Amino acid sequence: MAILIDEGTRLVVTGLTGREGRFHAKRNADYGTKVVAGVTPGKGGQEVDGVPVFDTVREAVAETDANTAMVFVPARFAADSVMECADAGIDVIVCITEHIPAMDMARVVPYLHTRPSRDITLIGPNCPGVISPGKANVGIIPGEVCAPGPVGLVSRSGTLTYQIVHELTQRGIGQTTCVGIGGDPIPGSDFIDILGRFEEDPETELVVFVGEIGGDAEERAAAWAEDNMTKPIVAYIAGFTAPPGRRMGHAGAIISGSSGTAQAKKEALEAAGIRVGTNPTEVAQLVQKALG
Amino acid sequence: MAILIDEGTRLVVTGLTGREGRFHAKRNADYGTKVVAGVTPGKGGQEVDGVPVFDTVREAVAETDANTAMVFVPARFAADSVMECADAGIDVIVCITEHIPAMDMARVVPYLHTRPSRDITLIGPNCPGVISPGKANVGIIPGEVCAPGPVGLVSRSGTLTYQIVHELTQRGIGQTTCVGIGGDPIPGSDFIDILGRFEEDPETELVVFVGEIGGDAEERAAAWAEDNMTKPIVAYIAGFTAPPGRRMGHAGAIISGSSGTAQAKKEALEAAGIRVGTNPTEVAQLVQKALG
Amino acid sequence: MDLFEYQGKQLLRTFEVPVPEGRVAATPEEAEEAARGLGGKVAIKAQVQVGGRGKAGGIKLAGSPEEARQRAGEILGMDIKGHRVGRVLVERAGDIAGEYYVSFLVDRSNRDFLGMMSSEGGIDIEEVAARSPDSIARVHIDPLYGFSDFHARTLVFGSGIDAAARKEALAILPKLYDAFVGLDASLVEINPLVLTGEGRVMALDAKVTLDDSAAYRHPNFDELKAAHEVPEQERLAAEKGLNFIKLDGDVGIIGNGAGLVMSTLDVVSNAGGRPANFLDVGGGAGADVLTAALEVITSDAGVRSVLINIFGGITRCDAVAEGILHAFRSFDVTVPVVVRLDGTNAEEGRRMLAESPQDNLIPADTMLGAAEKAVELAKEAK
Amino acid sequence: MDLFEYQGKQLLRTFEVPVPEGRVAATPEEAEEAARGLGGKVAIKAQVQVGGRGKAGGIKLAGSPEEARQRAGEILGMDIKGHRVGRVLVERAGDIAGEYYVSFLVDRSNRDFLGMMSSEGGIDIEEVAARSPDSIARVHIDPLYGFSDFHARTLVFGSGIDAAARKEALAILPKLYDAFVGLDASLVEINPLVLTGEGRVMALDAKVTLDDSAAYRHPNFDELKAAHEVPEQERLAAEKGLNFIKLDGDVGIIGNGAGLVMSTLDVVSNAGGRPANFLDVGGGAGADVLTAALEVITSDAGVRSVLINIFGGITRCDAVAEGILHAFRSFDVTVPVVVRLDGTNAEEGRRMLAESPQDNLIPADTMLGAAEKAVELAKEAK
Repeated sequence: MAILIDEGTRLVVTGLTGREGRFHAKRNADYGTKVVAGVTPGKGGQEVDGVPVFDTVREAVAETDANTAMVFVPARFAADSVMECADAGIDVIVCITEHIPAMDMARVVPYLHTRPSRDITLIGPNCPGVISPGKANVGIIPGEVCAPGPVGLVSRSGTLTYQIVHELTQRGIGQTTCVGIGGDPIPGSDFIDILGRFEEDPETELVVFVGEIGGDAEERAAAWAEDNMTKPIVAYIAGFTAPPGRRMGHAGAIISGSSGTAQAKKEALEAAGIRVGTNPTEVAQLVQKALG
Repeated sequence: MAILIDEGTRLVVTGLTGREGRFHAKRNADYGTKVVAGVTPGKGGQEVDGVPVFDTVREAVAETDANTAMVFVPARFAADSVMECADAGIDVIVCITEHIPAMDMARVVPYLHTRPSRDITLIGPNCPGVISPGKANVGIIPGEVCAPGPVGLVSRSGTLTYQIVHELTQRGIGQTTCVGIGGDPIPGSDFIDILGRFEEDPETELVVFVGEIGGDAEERAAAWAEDNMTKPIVAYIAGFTAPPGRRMGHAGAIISGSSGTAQAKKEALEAAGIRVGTNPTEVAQLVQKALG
Repeated sequence: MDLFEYQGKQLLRTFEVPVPEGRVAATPEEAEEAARGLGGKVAIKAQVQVGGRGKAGGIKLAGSPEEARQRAGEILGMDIKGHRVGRVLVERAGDIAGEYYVSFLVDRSNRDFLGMMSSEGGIDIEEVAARSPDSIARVHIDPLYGFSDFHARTLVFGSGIDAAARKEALAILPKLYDAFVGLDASLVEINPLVLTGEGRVMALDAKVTLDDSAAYRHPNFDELKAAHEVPEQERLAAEKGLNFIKLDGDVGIIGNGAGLVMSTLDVVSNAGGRPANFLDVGGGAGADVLTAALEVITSDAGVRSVLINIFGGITRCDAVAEGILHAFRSFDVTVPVVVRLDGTNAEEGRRMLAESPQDNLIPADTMLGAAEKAVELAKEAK
Repeated sequence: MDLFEYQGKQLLRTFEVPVPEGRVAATPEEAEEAARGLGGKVAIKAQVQVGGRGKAGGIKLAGSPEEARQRAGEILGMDIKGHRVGRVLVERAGDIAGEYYVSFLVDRSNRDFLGMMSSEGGIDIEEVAARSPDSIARVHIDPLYGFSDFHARTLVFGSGIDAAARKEALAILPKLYDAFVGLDASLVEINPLVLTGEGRVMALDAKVTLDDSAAYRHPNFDELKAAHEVPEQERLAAEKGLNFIKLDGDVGIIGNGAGLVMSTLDVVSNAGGRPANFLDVGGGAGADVLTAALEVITSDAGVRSVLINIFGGITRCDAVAEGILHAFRSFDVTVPVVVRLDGTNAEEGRRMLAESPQDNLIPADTMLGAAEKAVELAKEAK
C-alpha cells in the first residue's frame, strides 16, 4: 500500500507537449509510472514519446481511463487546467506549476473541495509532486534517492525533501509515499490532509513531517495530530535563522495567534509530543531510533 | 416530533419592521411560535410587538439564541439576508420573499450547500413557509386550516397547499409538518430533501406530495422515492389543462429528457408506485384510505 | 420575457458577441432604406417568437434595396403560427461555411448552469439530440465559480465544430456566458452560430429569455418589454397587476395563487367544462383587485359563467366578498358568478355574499361543487 | 511586493475608495509646491515601509507652503528603523472625528479571505487585539461568492464604529474588497480609516501588499516596483533571476530551493557560523546561473568562505560543477568555496570538481560536513 499514487495510477499530463512537461513525464514513465495520456488543446492526435495527446482532459479520460493528473502548464493557465482535470473526473491532481496567483488558488481550492459527491485531492501547486517508491512517481522528485519502506513523508519544501529522503534511504529506511504539498499560501492539500491518509495507510509505520517558517499550518497540524494520529511522527522545521519576512504583518499574526517563527512551530510540535530534529541528519537518526 | 420546526424553534425575522414582516411575525407568534428577534439594519434597539430588533442576525443570535430564521425582506435584499442568516449560524432558513432573481438564487443555494461542517436548510424562496401544527408556524400558511396528525405534506404551491390541508383536516386527518418549498427555478430545498426528512421522522406515517407542471423535480423525486421511501405517498399534480409555457423551450426539454407536462409527471409518479389524485378532494380520500 | 431576435442581438452586441450588421424595419420602405444602408445582399427576417419561421416563409433574401422592399412587404403582416409579423430584421447576408448550435441556460435539476454546443446548427436541438446525441457537448458551470477557459474548450473540442471556427468560437463563448449572467437571462441560445465564408464566427440567430424578477436592475427592461404586442385584455389586466391568460372555452376562472388556479382549471375540465380564461389575483388581494379581476374576466365575450375560487391565507375572504359585491354594483355583470370562499375570514365573506340580492351570484361550499355548478351554468347559457 | 502608502492610495483611488488629496515629493521644493497646490494645512508623511514612523518623527503638519518645505527638509533623508526616507507624501489635513481600522487579507488557515474592522484605529491592530478584542469584528468571505452587503454590515455594526460613519463605511467596504481582489493583493489594510470633521469617511493610511505571482496581469506592476530602492547586490542578483538576501555574518551560502537554503542557514548557525548572505538558485539551474551566483556572493565584502549546497533534482550536479569551475576561470575567487553535491548526476559533478587544481575549491560529502568546513574556514580567514 501507499497513499495517493501506486501501481494502479494511470497518469494524464497537461502540458505534455511543453519542454518541461515532456522531460518530467518521460522521467516518471522511466520510473515505471503508467503515463497514459497528454493534453494540449489543438494538438490532439499527436504523440509525445509514444504517449497520445488529446485536446481535452475529458477526451483523454474517456480514451485512456486516466485516473490521476499531473499539471505542468504555465502559471496563467494552471488554475484552469486543475479545474478541467476535476471536471473530467480525475480525483488525484498533482500541480507542479509555480507562481500561480493566490487569488486563483483561493477560488480553485474551495471549488475542488465542494464538488458534490466527489472527493478530489489536489497536491500543490508549486510542489515537487508525489512518489510511492517502487510503484509510481508523479512529479519531479528524483526517484533515485527513494526506496520502498515504512516511512511516510510530507513536506512543504522541494529540495529539502530530497535531502531528508536521501538521509533516510542512506540509512536503509525506505518510504511508503513522499508528498510535497508545496509552499504556496493556499495549497490544495495541507499537512493535516496528508497526515490523515498516512494514519489510514496500513504500511506506513511512521511519518516524517517537514515544515518551514511562515503561516500556521504546522501549528494546526500539531494540534490535529495530537488528537488524531496514533503513529509516531518525527518533524523538521527549516528557517530558525532566516530573516523575518514582512508578509501579512500585524493583521496576519492576529488571525492565527501564531508568530509563524520556526521556534514557535517547534514548540507547538513538541507540545503535541512530536520529536523535532535540528538538522536533516538528526531527523533520519530519530526515525531510525523510533523504528527500533 | 415534526420536521424543520417545532416547540424548540426560536425564530428571528429579517425585515420584521416592514409591514408584511410585522403582520406575519405577529400571526406566527399568536400561533405559539417563539418569535425571539427581528433584524433591520440601523433599527437595532427598537422593539416590534415586544420583540427586540437588532442590526445584524449575528447579534440577534448572540443575544436571543435564535436557531431559525424567516426572511421577509424585499427581493433585492433577500439573497443577502439568507446568506447573513447562514453566516450567523442559523441552520433552518425560511425565505418567503418572492421575485428574487434566479441568478441570485443560483449563487446562494450552492453557497449554502457547501458551507464546511454545516448542514443548512433553506426553504423557499417564494414559498408559503412551514407549519408543524400545534407546535410552530413559520411563514404565511393559515394555521386555522391545519391540525396535528400523522401526515407530512410537501408542496411547490401556496394556496393549493392550503386547499389540500383543508381537505385533510376536514376529514380529521392532521399533519406532522406542512412544507411549502416554493415554485422558483432554483429552490433552496426540493421534494427529495423534504421527503428524506419525512422518511426519518418517526411520527410521519404518510406523505402528501403536491407538484405542478414545469421542470423535472417531480420526476426526479418519484425515482428517488421508489428507492428510498418506505412510507406511503399520495401525490397531486396541478396543471393538466394549463396552456403550455414557453419557458426554456427546446434546450430546456433536452436537459432533463422530460416534457415537464402534468401527464408526464403523473406517469412518472405512478411508475414509482405512488398514487396520484385527480383533484384535491380525491387526494384527501386516498390519504384516508391509505391510513385505514 | 422572451426577446425578439433583434432585441437579443442588440444586447449580445453590448457584450461584444459578433452578430451580422442589421436594422429593424416596420414597413417595406424602412426595409428598403435599411437594405440600402447595408449594401449588397440582405436577409429579411420576420420578428416573431415562434420557431419554424423559415419554413413558413418568414425569411427571404434580397439582392437589392428594391427587392428588399418587396420581400419585406410579403413578410410584414404575415401570420406565423398565430403570431402576426409586425417587424422584420434586415441583415447583411453572406456565405456560410458552417452552422453550429450553442446555448447557456439555468439547469434547475442540478441547480447550476448548463452550456451546450453542437456541430449541427440551424435545426431544432431536440432533433439533433434525438438523431446524433454525440454531436452535442455539454458542460455544467458552477454559478459560484463562473465560466473558465476549460468550459469553452470542452464545448468547442467536444462538439467537433470545424477546426477553422475553433479559435473565434473559443473567444465568443465567454462573452456569451457573460451576456447570459449579465443580462439575468434564463436562456441564451444561438442557433445557428455560423462560420462565414470569410472565416468569421458570428451569431446568426439569437433567442434570449430574461428573468422578469431581475427587471429592477436592468433599466432597459421596460423598453424591451414595450416592443411586445400583448392581447388587449392581458394588457389591461397587467396594468392592474393581474396575470390574465386567454383560453378558448366558456368558463371564466378567478383564483388566488398559480397552483390553485391550475388546479381549478383541471377540476373544471374534469367536470366537463372548458375554461374561457383565467386570472390569478395573487396573494393578499384586496377588494379593489377582485373588482378589477371580475371586470377583466367578464369583458371576455366567450365567458358564459365565472368561477371564483379563493382560499384565504394572506388574502381575506371578507375583502374578496366586498370586491365582488362592489363589482356587481359598479358595472353590469350579466353572466352567473359562482363563488367559493375558504380560509381567512371565510365565514364573514360567505355571510356577505349570502345577504346579496343578486340572482346570478351563487355561493358554493366546496371547490368541486363550485366547479360543477359553473360548468353546468355555462352549458345552460349556450 | 509591499507598496508605499502613496502607491497604495493611488491604486485605491482607482477603485473609488476615498483618500485625502495629496502629492508625492522627493525634495523640499517639490513639497512646497505640492502644499501650495493643495492649499491650507497639510501633512508631510515619510514614505517608508515600516511601522511607527509617526513616533519617529516621520509625520509632521505644516500650515503654509514654506513650512511644508521646511518640514519636508527635516523628514527627507531621515533614517527610520533602517529605512532611508526618499519621498514624502504631502496631503491635505483636516479635523478628525473618529479613527477606525479595516483590513482584508488572505486567510491561509481557512483558505478564504478575512475582513476585519475595529472601532479603534490609528494604533497597531495587534495591540487592539490584546487589549480590547471585542472591538474587532471579523468576517470570513468565501472567495467563490465574494463580498456581499451582509459582510459589510457585520463589520460596521459588529465593530461599533460611530453611527455618523456607518453609511459611508458601508459604501467603502465593498470598494476596498474590490480593490483587494482586483489588485491581486494579499493584504489591504487601512489604519486609520477616519471620520472627518465634515462627516466624510476616508482612508488616511494604506498598506497594500501585492502578489508577485500575479504581476503578469497588472501592466503597472513593474512601474510600482521601480519605485522601491533595492540594495545593489540584490538588484544585480534579481537581474540574473536570482534571489539574494544580505545578512551580517561571514559565510556566503548558495543553495537550490528555499527550504534547503533555510535549512543550510540553520545548519551553519548550529555549527557556530554566521551567514553573510544567501542566494537561492531555484530549480533547474544551469552552469551560467551558478557562475553568476558565485560572482554575486563573492562580491560581498563580508564573505570569508562560501558554502554551495546543491541537491540535484531537476538541477543537474554536473552542470553545477561546470558553472563553479567556469567562475574560477572567469574571475578571481579569493575565498575558500566548500561544495556539497548530491542527487542527479552528483558523481559526475564531484569527479569534475576533484579534478580541478584550485586549492580553495573544497568538496564535501555531506551537508553537515560541508557546513562545518565552511564555518571553520571563515573563522580561519579572520
